[in-house]
Amino acid sequence: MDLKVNDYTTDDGLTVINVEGEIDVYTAPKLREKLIDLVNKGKFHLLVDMEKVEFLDSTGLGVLVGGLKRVRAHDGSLELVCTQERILKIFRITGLTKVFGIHDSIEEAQEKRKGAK
Amino acid sequence: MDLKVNDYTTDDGLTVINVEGEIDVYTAPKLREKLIDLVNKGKFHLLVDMEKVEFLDSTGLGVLVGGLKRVRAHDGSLELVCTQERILKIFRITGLTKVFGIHDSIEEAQEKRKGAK
Amino acid sequence: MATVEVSFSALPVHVRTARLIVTAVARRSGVTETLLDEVRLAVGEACSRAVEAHRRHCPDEPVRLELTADGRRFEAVVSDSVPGDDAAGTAAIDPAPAVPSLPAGEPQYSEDAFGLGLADDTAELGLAVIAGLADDVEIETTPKGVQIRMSWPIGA
Amino acid sequence: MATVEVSFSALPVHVRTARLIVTAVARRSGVTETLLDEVRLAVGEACSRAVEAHRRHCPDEPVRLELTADGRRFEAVVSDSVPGDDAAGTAAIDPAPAVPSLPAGEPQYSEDAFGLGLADDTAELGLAVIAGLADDVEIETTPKGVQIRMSWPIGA
Ligand SMILES: Nc1ncnc2c1ncn2[C@@H]1O[C@H](COP(=O)(O)OP(=O)(O)O)[C@@H](O)[C@H]1O
Ligand SMILES: Nc1ncnc2c1ncn2[C@@H]1O[C@H](COP(=O)(O)OP(=O)(O)O)[C@@H](O)[C@H]1O
Repeated sequence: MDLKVNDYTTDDGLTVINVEGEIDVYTAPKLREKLIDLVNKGKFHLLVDMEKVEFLDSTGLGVLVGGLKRVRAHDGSLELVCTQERILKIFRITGLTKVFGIHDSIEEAQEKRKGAK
Repeated sequence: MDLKVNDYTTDDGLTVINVEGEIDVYTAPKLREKLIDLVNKGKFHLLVDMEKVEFLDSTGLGVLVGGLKRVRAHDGSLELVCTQERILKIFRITGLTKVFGIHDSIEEAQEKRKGAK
Repeated sequence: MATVEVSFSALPVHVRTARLIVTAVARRSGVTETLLDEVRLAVGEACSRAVEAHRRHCPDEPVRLELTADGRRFEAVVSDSVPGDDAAGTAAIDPAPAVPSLPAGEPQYSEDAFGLGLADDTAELGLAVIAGLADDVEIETTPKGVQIRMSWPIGA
Repeated sequence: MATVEVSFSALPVHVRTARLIVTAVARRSGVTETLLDEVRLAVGEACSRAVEAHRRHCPDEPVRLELTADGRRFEAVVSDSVPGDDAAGTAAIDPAPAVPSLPAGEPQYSEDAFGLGLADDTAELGLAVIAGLADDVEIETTPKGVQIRMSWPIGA
């Protein structure tokens, strides 16, 4: 299972990154490059959709944390969409639920963003 | 995947053995016991239905050959139902297509049996 | 079910092979389906860690994975060949005794530590995952390398 | 993709594990889906043979499986620790040089040979399967044991 990474930017400037497959030591570089690439292009508000992620390990977590640090350097944000219990568990045991905003859907993330503006 | 082995005897004295799963060094003993058991019960006309066999190796072939020898000692028969190309291939490369009667269906095997009587 | 030993060259792709193997052997050993996910993830983490350590220090040496089951417990041991005091990647697990006592629930990353890049250290995250998922973990740092020994109960 | 080495105790259940491993590694190495079935079967046969030989002669010794890929070929080597001249189970492959020349197509079992129980010899059937399925086979009988080396092309 390889990793598929796609992205699009909504009208209100949120860049949604769809990730599909296994994020591990083998595939994480692909996601890392995508995040770096987006930041280089001036996209600082990122929402990573994890609903189709089948496997996530600490290499994947590390890439997400690295992305978060990058966008924060530009006053940006990196939040997640994730409802899968087995994936959430990994954020929970590493304490990263406190570091990432985690939403139930892209819509919910967008609503909250509007509310916060 | 474990091996499931079931059997029933038709009115005209043919015992059909349904085999489901993988026949390999791990599971072949179960099939061997079934064949020995049937011969001990006086069932000498056996038809092994291989349509649900997912994997067959030489241990499985050995058990079938052993069964054939046992029923032949009682003027019996052991034939097969098999249409799966990957399973047929194994009989072909070991030359055992010449040793076993191989049929497309249980019905076909029954017809031929009646014809031969 | 006795022992399966695997050595694989230190390549990321083989971490996937290792996950596949550990899952199959654990299943056959009678580890329940609900635990298999944790076994796969924890052992995968340990293998990733070892592969990364080898890539930095001894890319030509294979990583070892040993699987045993005794009817009551399923055990996986991942061994690297990077001596503990010689490996940047193992700094996070030195001193070793500290790790099994990692708060399995929720390690705290203060915004500060986070800002300093602490949480960015994948090795540390990996150990938090292992500590959080393995029923029992032991980490041994020897002059030969680091051994991570994890185990889980068998059966319901 | 370099090397994966597996040693497993001589139990029938581990032949399944070996099949699973070889299939996964061969797939990752780029062996086409149509060949994977043959790889699984041939390597499984070689492992069954080795497990049976060990069970008779040295049940506590592990069987070894080595997988390598060099971008052009995928190779699997199964090694047992039963010296060639000491093993009933390897009688069928002695003299070794005869085996690679086994008629891959259709070995002939005369009704007579068959009656004598020849075809009942699973070891011989297994070698016929291996010879029929591996793209290239080499069997070496050494004082240390028997090595079956099989390989297949990579890619379309
Ligand atoms: N070498 C491997 N090949 C395939 N799957 C592997 C391998 N190693 C580990 N796996 C694991 O097996 C599960 C299925 O993986 P996947 O890549 O979808 O396999 P496949 O597509 O070959 O069926 C995943 O949890 C994956 O981590
Ligand atoms: N240890 C193993 N566990 C499961 N499958 C294995 C194992 N070893 C080999 N296999 C092979 O993998 C394929 C799937 O086997 P199966 O037993 O149906 O797996 P599962 O039910 O665990 O998905 C089969 O071809 C089988 O021979």
